[in-house]
Formats: sequence, C-alpha cells, structure tokens
Amino acid sequence: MKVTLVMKPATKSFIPIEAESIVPKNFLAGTDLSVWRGNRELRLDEVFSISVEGDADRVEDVEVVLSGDTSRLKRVGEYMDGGKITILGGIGMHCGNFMSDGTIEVHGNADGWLGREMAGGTIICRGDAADYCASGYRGGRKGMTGGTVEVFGRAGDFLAESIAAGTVIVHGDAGDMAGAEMHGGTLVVHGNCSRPAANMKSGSCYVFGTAQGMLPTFRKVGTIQHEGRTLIQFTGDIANRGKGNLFVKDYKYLD
Amino acid sequence: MSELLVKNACVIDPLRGINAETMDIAIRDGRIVEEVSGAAEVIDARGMLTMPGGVDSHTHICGTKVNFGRYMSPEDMRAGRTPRRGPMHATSGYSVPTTYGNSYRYSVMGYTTLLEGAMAPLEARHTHEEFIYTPLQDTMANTLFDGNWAIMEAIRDGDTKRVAAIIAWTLRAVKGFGVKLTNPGGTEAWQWGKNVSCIRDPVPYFEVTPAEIIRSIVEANELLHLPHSVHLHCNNLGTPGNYTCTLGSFGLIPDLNPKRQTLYATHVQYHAYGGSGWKDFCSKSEPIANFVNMRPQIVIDMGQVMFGRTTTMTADGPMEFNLYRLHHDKWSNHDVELETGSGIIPVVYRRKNLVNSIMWAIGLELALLTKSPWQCLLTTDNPNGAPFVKYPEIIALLMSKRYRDAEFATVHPDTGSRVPLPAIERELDWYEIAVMTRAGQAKALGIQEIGKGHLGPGAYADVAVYPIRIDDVDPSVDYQKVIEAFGQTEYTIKRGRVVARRGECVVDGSNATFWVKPRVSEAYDMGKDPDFIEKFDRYYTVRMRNYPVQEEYLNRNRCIETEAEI
Amino acid sequence: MTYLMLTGRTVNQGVTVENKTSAEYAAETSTCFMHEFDMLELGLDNGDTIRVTGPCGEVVMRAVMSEEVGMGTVFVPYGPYANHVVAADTHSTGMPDFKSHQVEIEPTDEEPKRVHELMEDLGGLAYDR
Amino acid sequence: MIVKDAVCPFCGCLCDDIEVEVEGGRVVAVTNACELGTTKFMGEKRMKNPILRDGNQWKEITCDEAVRYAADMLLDAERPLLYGWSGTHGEAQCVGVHMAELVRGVIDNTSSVCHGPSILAIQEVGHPGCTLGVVKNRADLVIYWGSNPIDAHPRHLSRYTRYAEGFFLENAFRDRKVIVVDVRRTETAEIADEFVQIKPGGDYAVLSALRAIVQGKTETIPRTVAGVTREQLVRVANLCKSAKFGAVYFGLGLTMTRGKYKNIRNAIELVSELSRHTKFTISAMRGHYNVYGSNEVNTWMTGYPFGIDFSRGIAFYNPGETTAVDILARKECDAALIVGSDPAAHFPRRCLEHLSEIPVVQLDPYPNATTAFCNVQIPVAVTGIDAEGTAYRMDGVPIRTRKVLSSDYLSDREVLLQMYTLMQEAKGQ
Repeated sequence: MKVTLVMKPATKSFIPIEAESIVPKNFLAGTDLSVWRGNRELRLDEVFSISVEGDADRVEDVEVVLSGDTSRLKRVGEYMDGGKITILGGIGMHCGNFMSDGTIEVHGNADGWLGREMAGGTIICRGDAADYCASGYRGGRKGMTGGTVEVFGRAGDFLAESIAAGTVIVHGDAGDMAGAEMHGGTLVVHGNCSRPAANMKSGSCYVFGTAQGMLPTFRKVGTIQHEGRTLIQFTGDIANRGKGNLFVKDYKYLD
Repeated sequence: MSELLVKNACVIDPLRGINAETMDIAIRDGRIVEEVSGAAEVIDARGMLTMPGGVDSHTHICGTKVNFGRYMSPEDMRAGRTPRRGPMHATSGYSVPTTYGNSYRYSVMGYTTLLEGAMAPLEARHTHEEFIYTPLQDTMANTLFDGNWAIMEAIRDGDTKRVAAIIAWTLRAVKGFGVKLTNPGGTEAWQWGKNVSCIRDPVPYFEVTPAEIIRSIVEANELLHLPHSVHLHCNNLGTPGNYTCTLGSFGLIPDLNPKRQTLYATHVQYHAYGGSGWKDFCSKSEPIANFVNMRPQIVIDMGQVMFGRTTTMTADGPMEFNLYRLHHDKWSNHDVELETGSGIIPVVYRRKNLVNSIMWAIGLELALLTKSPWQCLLTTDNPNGAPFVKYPEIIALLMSKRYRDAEFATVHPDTGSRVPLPAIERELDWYEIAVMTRAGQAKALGIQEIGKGHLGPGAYADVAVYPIRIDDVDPSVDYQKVIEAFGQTEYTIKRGRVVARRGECVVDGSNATFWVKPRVSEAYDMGKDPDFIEKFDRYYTVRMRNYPVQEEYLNRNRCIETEAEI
Repeated sequence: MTYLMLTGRTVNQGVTVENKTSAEYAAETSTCFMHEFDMLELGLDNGDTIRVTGPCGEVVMRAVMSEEVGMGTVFVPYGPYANHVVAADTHSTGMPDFKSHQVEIEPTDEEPKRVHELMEDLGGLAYDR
Repeated sequence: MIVKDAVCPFCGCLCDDIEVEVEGGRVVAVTNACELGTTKFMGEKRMKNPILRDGNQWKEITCDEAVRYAADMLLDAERPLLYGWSGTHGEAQCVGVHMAELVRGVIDNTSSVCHGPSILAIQEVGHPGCTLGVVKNRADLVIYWGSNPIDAHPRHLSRYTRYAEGFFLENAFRDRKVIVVDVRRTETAEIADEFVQIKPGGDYAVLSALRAIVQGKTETIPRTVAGVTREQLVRVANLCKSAKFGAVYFGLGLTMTRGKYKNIRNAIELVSELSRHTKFTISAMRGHYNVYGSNEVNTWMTGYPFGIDFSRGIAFYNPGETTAVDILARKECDAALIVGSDPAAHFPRRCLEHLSEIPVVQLDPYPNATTAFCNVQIPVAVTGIDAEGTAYRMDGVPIRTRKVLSSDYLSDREVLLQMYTLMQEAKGQ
C-alpha cells in the first residue's frame, strides 16, 4: 500500500503542524486521522491531499510518501514500528522520535531532533540534519539505543548526544559537541566537527576530518588503520573516568 | 447550609472502635453530625467499604526539595501527563508529580490529609505556596530542627527550656505543625562535607551529640504540649548494620505522653539493616519490631520500597551523596544556613538486585511483625521508597500471604536467606489497614481531637467510600480486587463535599493548613531575646522581620494553640 | 576588521534599564568597549562612531577604550544595539550566542540611532520619543 | 515615612535590608541598596493609562477595554506565547500558568535567555548548592566563574563573600580566597586573589582539565588549555582541594557562550568531583529579580521550569523549540502576551520582526522597547514597590516583598485575573 500525502499550501504557514499520527501502522485502518496546528485539531485531509494505492495487512507493506512544503511538519514517524516513510522535501522537528523499526528517508533537510531516542530502524537523510540529530531528551540518561541514522549532508550541534547504542553516520561536517556524553554505540563523522565526544564514557567516535577545539582530557594512544585511513586514537574522556575511543584524522586544541 | 447523607455504608472507623458496621453517615456544613434533615443530598454507598479519609503522616509533596526534584527531572515529568479537564488542571510527573498531580492522585485514592515530612524553616513560605496548589487535601508541615544552631547551642548549655522556646518561636513563625529531626547533627556536619555515624558522634564545633539533640528536643516537644511527637529520621540511614543505631536511638526515648507516642520514627525500613557491608546485607526487622512491641511510646512508619523508578529526596544530605556515589546518576544537594539541608537523586529499585529485594522485604516485615497496627503506619516515605500510588499494592501485600509469595518468587533468588519474610504467615485485616492508613496516622499526629481520622459527630466530614464489599472478597485470595478498590474510590468526600468520583476529581477544592502556635511566657519569647536576635541578624541572610510566614500564605487554616510549660 | 563581540551587564546599563527611552540608556547600550590597540588600528578616538556588522544586520555605536577586554574582543552592554546584530540561532538550546558573535567593525560618520528609531526600523511604533 | 527591611526588586539577590523613605507618594531616599536597586526604587516616568496602537498612533483606552483586548487575543490565537514573568511576583505567575493551560499556549520566562542553559545542565547532572548564608558563614574559597558581581550583583560581594563576615571565619577578608575566572579582566577580577583569564569559548576545556587534575591525571593535560597554563590549573585545583568549604558562583559567561549548558554541566561535574575531597557547592547568579520564582512556580504547576508548550493540552517541554527566541525567530506563534520583561531590548532583531507582525499585549509600568511592538500596553504597579507578593532569591529562599507606597495602579496579578476570568467565561467555565 502506498499512501501519498501532498501538503496543501497553508494559510497560517508559520504555525507548525504536529503530525505524530503519520506513521505507517495507522494507515492500515484508513486515513481518518488528525493532526494539530498549534492548539487546533485538523483532519488529515484538511492539511494534505491524500491518495492511497493498493492495500496492505501488515505494516511492512505500507509506504507513506510526503510531498509539498513539509519542512514545518513535526513528529512525523514518531513511535514508528515498521513500514516506510519517504519525504520528498524537507521535514520538521522530531521526525522518527522513539522509532523502533522501519525506514524513514528524507530527501531534503531535516530539522532538529531527527530520530531522538530512537531504538531501532533506519533513518536516511539526503540533505542536512539540524541540531540534536539522533540525540536524547532533556534530562534523560540515554539517547539513541539502537538503529541507524545516516546523514549525507551536514549535521548541526549536539549530534548523537548521549548515544547508548546504534550507529550514526554523517557524511559532511558536524557541529559543536558531536557525541557529547556518549556511552555506547558508534558515531562516524566524515568531515570536520568541534569538540567531539565531550565527556564520553564509552563507545566509539570517528572523525575523518579535523577535530576542532579538541578537548584536553583525551589521552593519545597511538594510530590505527581504519578503512584505508590512518587515524589517531585517543581514549577518554578522562575527566569523566571514561574509557571510550575517539579516532580522528587530525585535531587542534584550543591552546 | 449543605447536607449530605451517605447511606448503607459498611463503616470501619477504628478511632471509635467501629468495625464493619452498616450505617449512615450524616454530614452538615463540612462536619459529621448525628442526623440531617430530609432535604439532605443522599449518596447510597450500597454496602461499600467506607472509612475516614486517608491520612498520610509522612510524605514529600510540597516545598523546596520536592520542587527541585521536579525541576531536575523532565524525564520523570513526561510520565503521567494529563491535560486540563473540567475542574482538573493539567498534571505532569510520575515520582514527583506537580502539585495538582499529587493532589488529584491522592484524592482519587481517598486521601484527604497530608503531612509534608520536611520543611526547612527558612524556606517555609515555599511549602505553604505549594500547599495552596494542593487543593484537595488538608496539609501540615513538619519543621526541620536537626541542625539548628541556636538549638544546638542551647543543648550545649543544657537549657531544655530554651530549646523549647526556640521551637515555639520557629513553629509560630513558619506556620509549622510538628518537629522533624532528620539525621540530627548530621545535616550540620554535612555543611562541612562530613557526617555523624551514629548517636554518640559529636557534631563539629557545636560538640553536642545526636543523642543529646534527640533527648533534649523530645523533652522540649512535650514541654510545649505539641499535638504531634518528635518525628525522627534516625542517623545513619541506608547503611548496612544501621539497626543498632536505630535501636540505640529508640532506647533514648522515655514514655512522656499518655495520649500518644513520644517518638514517631519514620521510614524505619531504611534503618533496619544488618550486615557489615553490602555483601552480607540483611534484614534486621525482627529486633526492631520486637523493640517497638515492648515500647508503646514509639510509633514507626514503614517507608516501604516498591520496585520501579522513583526519586529519593530527604533533608539527609550526606546520605544522598553516598547514594550518588553508588549510582553516579544526577545528584542535587541544598544546604540551608543555620538550619538543615537536603539531597535528591533519582533511583530505580530492581527486583533483580539483591539489596533492593531485601529492602522491599524489610518494609513488609516491619508491618507484619509489629503487633499493633497503631504502632506501624503505612507509608513509602513518598516518593523515596515508591510513589504513593503504590499504596494499594502494599495494602494487598499486607493482606495476602499468597500475593507476597507470588511477588517473592520474582525477586533476587538469594533474598530468602537474608530476610524472615517468607516465614511470616500474618495477613492483616481490613480494620488493621484502616488503622495503618488513617486512624493510626491521625492519632500519631495528634489530630484526632480536632476531628481528623474518624467519623464521630463533630469530625471533619472527610470520607472515603471504596468500591468493594468486604464480605464478598477474601483479600488473601482476591488481592487484585483489593488493589483495584484502594486505587480508586467510589466517592472521596472532603469537608462534606464529593471531591473525587471513580477516578475523576469533580471540584477545584480549597485546602486548609493546620499549624501550631505554642503559647509561652514572656521570658521565653525568642522574638524578644537579645542574644537570639543578635545572632539572627549577624548570621542569617534574611532580616528577622522578613522571616515569618505571613497570613497571606494560609488561605484557609486552622491554628492549634497549645499552652506550653515555659 | 573582525572581532568577537561579547555582551553583558554593566552598572550603567542596570541603572538605566527601567528607563529605556532615556538618552542615558541609549548612550550606555550603544557603547562598544574596545582594546586600545584595536582602536589605534582602526584610527578611532574615544567616542568615535563605528559601524558594527553582524550576521544579521548592522548598527552604529560609539567606541570607548577599555582595559577589561583583550585584543580582538569587544564588549557591548546588553540592549537593543547589540541585539540589532545578534543572530537568533540558539543551536536549539533557547539561548542565542550573546557572548560569542563575530562582527565587523569599521569607522563611520553616522551617529547612533535612538532606541525608538531602531524599533521603528523593525516595524515598531515609538510611543515616547 | 520610612519603610524598613524592604526587599529590593532589581536582581536575584533580593536584598531585604533596604530602607526606603517615602514622601507624598514618592520614594525620596533609599538606604543600603546598591546603585541598581536605588534607581529602580526611585524610578519615575510611569505610563499613566493603558494604550492601544491605532494605525500609526497611540490612543488611551480604559483598563477594561485593554483587558478585553488581551483576553480575545489569547482566545483567538492558535499558538499564543506568554512570555516574561521574571519581573513580577509568584502570585501573578500562577495566574499566567493557568491562562496558558486554558488557552493552550506556550509559557516561557526570561530564564531562556539567562540561566535556561543552567537548568538544562541541572536536569542532566543535578545541582549541589546551598543558600547564600551557608557560603557567607563557612566558605574559605569562592570562585566567580563567568560572572561579574560588581556590575550585575553589586552587593553579592559585601553580603555573602569577599567583604562579608562569617561565623566560622575569624577574619573573613583574610581567610577567604576569591578566584575569578573570565575572558575579560573585569572589575571583579581586580579584587580576586587569583584571576584565571580564559580564551573566549574555552571554559569547557578548562573545566574538563580541572576535573582531570582533581582526579590526579595531570599528565594528560596539554601545557596550556584555552590560554591558561597547566601550572595555573594545578594551582587552582590545589586551592580547591585544600579549601574547607568552596563555593562556585557562575554567570552568563558560561550560559551564553558556545556549548551553552554543557559548560554548566561541566562546572557542576567539577563540583561533584571536588565533593569527594572537600565540601563544595555551585550556584547560578540569577539576574533578573524573581526569575527564579518563575522557574519555581512553573515547576510545581506544570513540572517544568520554563519553555512549556500547552498546545496539545498536556505540558510539553523542549527548550530550543518551546522557548521564546526560537518561537519568535521561527515565527511559530500568532500572538504574544508580555509580562515583567522587555524582549524588544533583549532579543535578537529577528524576533522583533515577528513581534511586529502579530498582536502583542504587554503589562509593564514603564514605556520600554517592547512598547513599540505592542497593540496594547497596560501599565501596572511595580512589583516590590507598589505591589507586594512572593519572590524567590537566587538560592531558592522565598521572600515576601514589601509594598513601600500605594498607587492606583493594579498589580500584575489583578490585571491577569481579570483576563483569566473573561477567558474562563468564554470557555464556558
């Protein structure tokens, strides 16, 4: 089953729309769903032109395709547990929060908190991901606990904050504090980033570019060969009695 | 004039010795009366279990420390969120809910009276502000005196009357209800990063021992004729082998008051530990309960631990730091100048953890081994052992050996060799539960005379009608029904009005705060004592005139005046 | 030239903050405190006007020498002038970079605007000129 | 008439020993307050009547009209923002929360642009703190980190630290060491025993290094960290460990720089680390009067200290998304009620551009920068001068402010209650 949702031009374009109802599972029972614009509840068809092709009995067979200006549409794919969501443009905040299975593919840019507290499944973002991609929630100990997030563009600040398990790969640069509080899992940044793995306890963080503002509390162990690259290996963050691994191509202290 | 008649209620009212009698309860203008007119609104209780409104004699619901528990825990707030609905405001939180969350959930369980367990005098105004937003229960605050400089100096000088005078002035100023000692002396030592290990360690600089503090304040409490006894959180909470310290503290207490206990020892589960370390950690509930059984002057509450996530919060700052070093999660501490302190950390009690399993057993053992239910009251030291919403499960555990055995089978396998619980056959009955959840609590707090905790004519019309017929249910078998019934009243009536019905709160409510004003002679009025004033001005950071809590913070209140012997 | 702009509280900002229509408030919050050498380099005397250009706009302020700031850093009291060039990006924390903004500074002959003029530039309507 | 023990309404110190002399309904003299407090007490130029923007001019309207305008504005909005709150008392803040809940709006206070990051840090690692008197009586080491009390909290030094007497200090001035850490050599730095000058953006690295050194792992630390020599770091770490009671007071130098709350988190973790060796506490230098009170009120009523979104009925909290600067910059609200603050003076310009596009109502005694963006402004009594109520000091101590003079202005609470009543009626409650 393929559900196509085309966002209608909005009258109050700046008020975000929260659409946690857009998860593949819900479409097994039809399209009689609602979304919220600010404090107003709207029917799905007030916001989208909806078309449905085919049918399905299992969530794995549901694909939801979103098009139009969806860059302010929040919480799409929240608690998603299977199936596929394809977003042809950009997507608003909190896409794929708490996701446990299935695939989300964003062809444009993703706003903040993409895949927050994700437990499983796959998110692919072809554009840039904003701050707190694959992160945790305020005050929570554990961020991402499973699954994969791959961003082909750049990522913002606080990438993979508090990651406990799972894999996050960014092909471009990442911002400040990538992998802060990391205590498990794997973070790979192909480009540069600043202050990676701050306060890390455990896990592995790879920076194939330069680690700017490298923190002084990582102990240099030596060099390793990794996928054809020579990387410098550090362990830390010793400030936090951490035993994580940080591998960087190059680094620069703020001395 | 408003009248209400609750008909055909199956009443258990222990303070009047009523045990499961079918009767009508007449209410006029918020009070129980002998009879009402034919115009009274009628509620047919249809034989349902009906008791005085629940009283919690030790809970943490309002004030600086509780609010800091909320402030630092957005992850806890995510659980239990409800929107504004009818007269109910929005709520958030599981282990430390918002004030409305606390109030609604307690009300739905039939509770109408709550004692905040620990209020720092300097920050009393905060507690009272939150009381205003806890609309469906009457409230009172235990006031902390464990590290009070002026009191420790008076004790060092051997002047018990001065100790009493300082307590009198402070209770009046902060609109407090009772005297709370949390790790006496330890909270002062903690302001140097130190602690006292038990009752014979001197407090740095002040050179008084916890034993002296306890003895002296117990005597002072009785000189003031306060409704409640001293409310003690013993030294050395949470450490293996601490039961000897607890017994030592209990042994200090003479029997000074014919009407009630002389010492209320709180959350004794945390103080009934054997062993020399975590490796041989075990239950010492038996010696503690045996001691209490021989001492009518002591009442304890359980401080039951239930499995799951919660937040611990206490004025016992050093203990929280030790817990932080064990868990290494977040840790907050807040020392209060010249008075006391507090600490907060989140915890998870796990069935798979041996220590946690033993703790769970100890609380139940204390309740089952203490012969008189009047001497062991049901609490979790909310939210320290568990959020209060777990009370129905605890009631069911106490009433059903079968339920205990079923739960015991799920805890750490080594627990059996460390605790006496599996061998205890006792199952509490409905009457005993009524004692432990309202009558005994009211008596211990000394508020039965002003009309709390019973349904006699003149009493506050606080009534809980539970949707269960006790003749039809065998609690030792149908424990699930017990849990359901105590989890949600059919009706909760507070001051003559139905405030909650089948899980929904139906009015906005307006609570009353009970506080105590001991009358002392001119010579013992600390407000006029030059030495007291001078030290206050020099070492506090607020002016003495700005210290007392104004009447504005008590929207509806009842002042209990006592005639002191000083 | 590029500088790191910090903003913050000063006593004078504090005493005029409840009187935002006053010339004193405008004077204090349009002051850009700079290191002596930076001013020399730009050919500035104490009190000369400068154009400060940030990521989202420009504003005219007055340069004043200060021993508190290091070379390459300038300090501006909290207020509408600094905020005329501060970006609204908070890195998703709620807090803009009030203390870490790269700005360009150049001498100018223009005078600083008044507070209400800044507000009117952004679509406001002055109440009390 | 002289009012004694009045409470200063300026900063988070809430000094409560102020003497205010009143003559003919005006404050004529203020004793004990700092310059900031004195000026606030003696403030004049209040707005006389409520005003309404009518095209390109202002006209005066009645208070009832203004209240009705505000109530209708909030009721009509799909995502109203209720912002400010630090300049008013708790009793008014409570009404604000009830209003936000009723109209399903977003309520945020000024901490999102002052110590919001500190709160985020506390939510990650907690907060070992204490009341100000504990420091005054005990601390033999005080560290001001990224804070400049001489300018922002002028009496902090004399009442609680550098110049304060203390019960356990024989000669407080001599026995108490003060360390200042800042990127600027501020006036406060001049009175320090040790000044640590950090390169901008380097606080986090320095804090990490100190944590490692306190643990005895000095060998990993590079020769300099953000402009600070390793020798100085070791010296500072030793001063900390050998203190009997250390207190850190941090300011916006940590919250407003790169890394934001991570800087504070690191500072708190340093203090937790030091707590294994000696007694140490850390506290935020809360700036704006009752800002801490608005955190407290919001917390007991909604569960969260700031940035609370009731759009969906339940309270949702996510600073960076539900905070005022973000909402305005992203144009995500369609009305704003401003109470007890002046966002137009303190927010980046982009936020103001959105304020100019939506209806705005402000409660404030004075014309301020935000007035220019208002559709309606209602002048109110100044909390702590002609209105009384509860304020929370920076250390959490609640104090009842005194009314030092009477006026005809309604208090914030009174005006808000009128609005709330209208809103409840409209909602059929």
